[in-house]
Amino acid sequence: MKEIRLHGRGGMGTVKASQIIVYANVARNGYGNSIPFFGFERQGAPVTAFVRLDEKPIRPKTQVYHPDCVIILDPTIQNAVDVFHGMKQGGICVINTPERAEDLKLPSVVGTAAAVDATSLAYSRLGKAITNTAMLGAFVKATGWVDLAAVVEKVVEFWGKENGDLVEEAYAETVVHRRDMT
Amino acid sequence: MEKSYKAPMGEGIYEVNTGDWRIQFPEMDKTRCTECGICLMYCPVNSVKAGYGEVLLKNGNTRQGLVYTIDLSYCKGCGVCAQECPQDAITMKRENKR
Amino acid sequence: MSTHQAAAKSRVDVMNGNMAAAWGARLSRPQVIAAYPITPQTPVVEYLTQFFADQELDCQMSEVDSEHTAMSMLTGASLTGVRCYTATSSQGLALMYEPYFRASTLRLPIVMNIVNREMISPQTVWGGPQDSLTLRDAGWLQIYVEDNQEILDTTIQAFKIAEHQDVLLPINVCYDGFYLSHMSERVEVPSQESVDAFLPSYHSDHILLDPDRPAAVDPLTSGYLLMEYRQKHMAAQQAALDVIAQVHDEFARLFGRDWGGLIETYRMEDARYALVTMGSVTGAVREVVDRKREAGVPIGLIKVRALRPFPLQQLRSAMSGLKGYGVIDRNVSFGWNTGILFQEVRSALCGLDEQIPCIPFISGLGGEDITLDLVGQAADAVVRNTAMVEQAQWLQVAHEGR
Amino acid sequence: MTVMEKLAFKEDMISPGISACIGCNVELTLRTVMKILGPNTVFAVPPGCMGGVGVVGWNKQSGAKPPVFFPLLDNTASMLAGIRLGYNAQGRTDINVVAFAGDGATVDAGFQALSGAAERGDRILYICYDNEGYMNTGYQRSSSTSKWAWTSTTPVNASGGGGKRQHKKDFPVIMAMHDIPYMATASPAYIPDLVAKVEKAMSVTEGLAYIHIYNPCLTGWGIPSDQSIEAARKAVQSRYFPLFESSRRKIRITRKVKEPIPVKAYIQASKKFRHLDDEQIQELQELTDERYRFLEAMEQVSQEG
Repeated sequence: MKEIRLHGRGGMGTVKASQIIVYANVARNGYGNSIPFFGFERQGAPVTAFVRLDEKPIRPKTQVYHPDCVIILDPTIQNAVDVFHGMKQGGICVINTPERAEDLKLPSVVGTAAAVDATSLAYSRLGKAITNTAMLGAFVKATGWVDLAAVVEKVVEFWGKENGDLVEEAYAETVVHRRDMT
Repeated sequence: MEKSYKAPMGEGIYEVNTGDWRIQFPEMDKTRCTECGICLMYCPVNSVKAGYGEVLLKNGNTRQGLVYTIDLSYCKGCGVCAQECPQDAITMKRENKR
Repeated sequence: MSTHQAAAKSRVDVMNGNMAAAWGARLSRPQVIAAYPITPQTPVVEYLTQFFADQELDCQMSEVDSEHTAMSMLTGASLTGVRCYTATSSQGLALMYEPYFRASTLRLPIVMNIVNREMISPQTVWGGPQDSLTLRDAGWLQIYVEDNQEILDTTIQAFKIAEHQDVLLPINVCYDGFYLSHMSERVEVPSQESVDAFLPSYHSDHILLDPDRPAAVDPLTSGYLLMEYRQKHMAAQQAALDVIAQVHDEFARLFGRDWGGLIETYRMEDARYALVTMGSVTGAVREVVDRKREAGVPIGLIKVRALRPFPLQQLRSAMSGLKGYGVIDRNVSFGWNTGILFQEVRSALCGLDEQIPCIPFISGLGGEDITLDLVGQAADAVVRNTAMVEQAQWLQVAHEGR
Repeated sequence: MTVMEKLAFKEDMISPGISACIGCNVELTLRTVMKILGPNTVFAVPPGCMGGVGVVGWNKQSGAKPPVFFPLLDNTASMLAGIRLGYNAQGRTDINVVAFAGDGATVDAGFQALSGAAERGDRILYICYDNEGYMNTGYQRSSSTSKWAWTSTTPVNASGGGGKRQHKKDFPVIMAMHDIPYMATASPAYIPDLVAKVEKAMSVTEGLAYIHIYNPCLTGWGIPSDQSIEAARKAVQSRYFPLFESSRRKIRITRKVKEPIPVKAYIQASKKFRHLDDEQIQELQELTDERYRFLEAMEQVSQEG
C-alpha cells in the first residue's frame, strides 16, 4: 500500500487532485481512498488531503501519518505546516517550485525530490495559479504509481482539454532527482 | 369483531349523541316562517333540513321552493336559529325530557 | 438474475459516501424526495437535485425550508402510499425529532440516510453518531455502515427491509460524517435493471389516505389501544431481525457483496478476545486485528450493523466464551460514563452464564481520528483486563497546544 | 345550484355528532366548508378545537366521511404538501388537499411550514379558523389574540390590569404578501361569501390558497351560545375583521363597511374584553381604523397596477 499526503491551499483543488489519483488507480483495477482533512475549507487556508493506493481493498479510513509521498502544491505552505512530518525514510517529495530539484534544501528523510514550476505553467496556460492539475503530472512522473493517460482522462473530464494538456506538460517539465542517501 | 390495524386508523363514523346535551329546543312557527333558509345556513350542527315543497306566500298564494324543518336528533339547543331568524319564527322552549 | 449477470452489469466508479448514498437512493426509485442541506450531508441533496435537474431521477422533488418540513412532507407523502427518501445530519435530525418519531409510530417505511455528526456544543460540524444513537428508541430501524460501497448497497436494501410486510417501519442507514461522507473510494454501482429486479415497487395498504378508501389516520386513542400499537411496533422491530438478514442474504447472492447482515464477525472463530465496533472505525480495527493475530494474540472483531433492532442473540452466540472484550464508542452515554454501544452490548451479554471482562472505550469524538495506534492500545488493554470496567477509557492522541 | 341548495343538499361530510361547544361557529364553518369541498378531499385537522371534539375520530372510528388525519401542531402545511406530492407521483391531480387548522397551529407553531409551502407553491388549500388563541386547552394566548384580551396566560388582576400586551398579528396580510394565487378572509356570519371564497380557492391549480376565518369562541371569550353569529358579524361590521381577498398581491375588499359600528360595540359582546378602560378601547379603535385604511390603500394600489 502506498500512502500519500497532499498539502495545498484552499482554492487550488487539492482535494480534487487526491480524488483523481484514486480514479487513476481504480482505472487500472486497483483500489484507493482519498480523505480530505476535515477542516473548514476557505480560500488560501492550508488544506491537507490523504490518499491510499493498493491492489486490494483498503480498510483504514484514518488520516495518513507516515506518507510514502508528499505532494506540495504551494511552496509557501511549508511556512505554515510541517509537510514532512512522519514521512517514511526515503520518501518521495513532489513540490511546486521554480528551483531545481537538486538544489532544494530538504530534510534527510526525503529520498527523491521532484520539482516543477507548476505555478508558472498553470499561469501561462490557464491564466490562474491553480496548480493541482500540473502537480498531478509531476506526481505521476515522480512515482509512476498510476498511469498518466488515466490521470489526463479524468482531468479532461472535470476541467477540459487545456488542463489535460497542462498535466502532460508538467509531466514533461518535472525533474526527478534521486538523492544520495549516504 | 373489532378490526385490527398495524397503525392507528379509523373507519366508520364515530358520533356523539349530542341531542342529549340539549336543555332547550327550537320550535318553528310556520305561520311566521317565510322559508328563507337562514336557520339552515347558520345551524352549527346541520339540524335544519330542507326539501322542495309548497311555500305559502304572504298574499296567500303558494310557490314551489325549499321548505325547512328542524330535526332535533343532534340539536344541541344553542339558540342560534332563533336568534338569527329574521321573522322571529323560532322560539327556544325548555327541554321537557329533563 | 444471477450474481454473474448482476455483477457484469455494474460499473466501477470512485465516489464519496454522499454520492454513494445518492446513488443508492436514485437506483431505488423513490417517488418523493424532500431534503434540506446540512453539513456534512449537503452534497447528498446537491447530487439528488442534480440528478433531478438532469432528468435522470423520476420523482417529486421538494427543496424544503427545514428538516422538520422534510420529514413532515415525507410523512404526508408516505401516507398516500408512495416510496420516500431523505437524508440529514446532527442538528437537522434534532429539529426533525417530532415528525421523526411519528414516522415510525405511523409505521411509514421511509428511508433516511443519516450522515453522523456530533451534536453541539461545542460548535462542531465533524463526525460522531451521537445524533442518531441518541434517537435509538424512536422506533426507527438503524443500520450503521463501514464504507462507501456498504452505504450504497445498504441504502438499496433499506427500502426492501422497511417495506417488508412484517416490518413496515422507517429505517436509517447511518454513516460517519467526513470519514465516509467526504472520503472517496472505489464503488461498484449496480445497473438499474439489477436493482429493479431486486427491489419491487412499494404498495401500501396498512395505512393510507385515499378518498377512494376513506379512513381517518390517527384518531385520538385511549391507552389500551396505544399499548396494542406499541406491542405491534415492537414486534415489527423484532421481525426486522429476520428480514434484515434475509434481504441482506438475497442481496449478497445477487450482487456478490456480503456485509454480514445484523453483525459481522471477523476472525472470531478461535478468538478469546474481541473488539466491538460500529461504523467507519471498523476498517482500522480489522487492520489491528490482523497485526495482533500475526503477533499471536487471539483477538477478533465484531461489527454491529443493526443497532435497531438490536441483534441480541447474534451477539450472545458470537461472544459467549470470550475472555474479554472492549467496545469502541464514538459517542457518549451521559449518566453512564460510557459510550452507548457499550451499554447495549453489555445488556445483551447479561443473558450469558458467565460475566466477560469488558472495557468501554470512548474515542474519536468530534471527528478526531481513531488511529491504528489507538486501536492497538485498546486491543492490548482488553487482553490485559480481567475486570468488568464501568468507567470509559478515553483513547486519544496527545494534542499539546493545538 | 344556489347557495341555499348547496347548503341544503350537499352531503354533510362530518360526523353528525361531534363534541364542539354548544353553538360553536367553528363547527358551522367546518360543516359548511366540507360540504362545498365534497368527498374527493383529504383534510388535516391539527391539534386544536376541531381535533379535540372528535373530527379525526376516536380509537378505531373516524369523525368524518372523507379521509382525515391529525398532523402535528406545527407541520400541517408540510404534511399536506407531501400528500400532494404523493398524489402527483400517482398522477392523481383532482383531489382537494386541505387544512382546517386553528390559529395556534397556523400563525404560531405552524407558520414556518405554511410560509414554506406558500413560497414553494405547494398546491394545498389552507383554512385557518381564528378563534384568537389555544381555545381547546383552556384559552391560552396566541399571536393572533387581540390586544388587551384576557386569556389564561394573559390574565387580568383584581384591579383590572393585565391582558395581552401585544397587538394581534395581521396574518391575512402576511399571507397575501407571499404572492400566493389566492388569499381571503371570511366569517361564519357571511356564509354565501364564505362559500364563494372556498369555491375560488378550490379552483386554484398553481400554488397555495389560504382562507382566514374569524371565529369568536363562545366558551373562551365568554359569549352566550345564541350570540355566536352575531359576535362574528359585529367583528366585520366594526371593521375589526375586514372581509377581503387577494390574488398575487392584488387586494380587493369584498365587503366594504361604509358606516362601521364602533369597535366598542363589537368587543362588548365578549367577556374577555370586559376589563378594558376607555383608553384601551380607543387604542383598539385606532388600530382598527389604521388597518382598514391600510387595506383601502392596498386595494387602490392594486387597482392602479
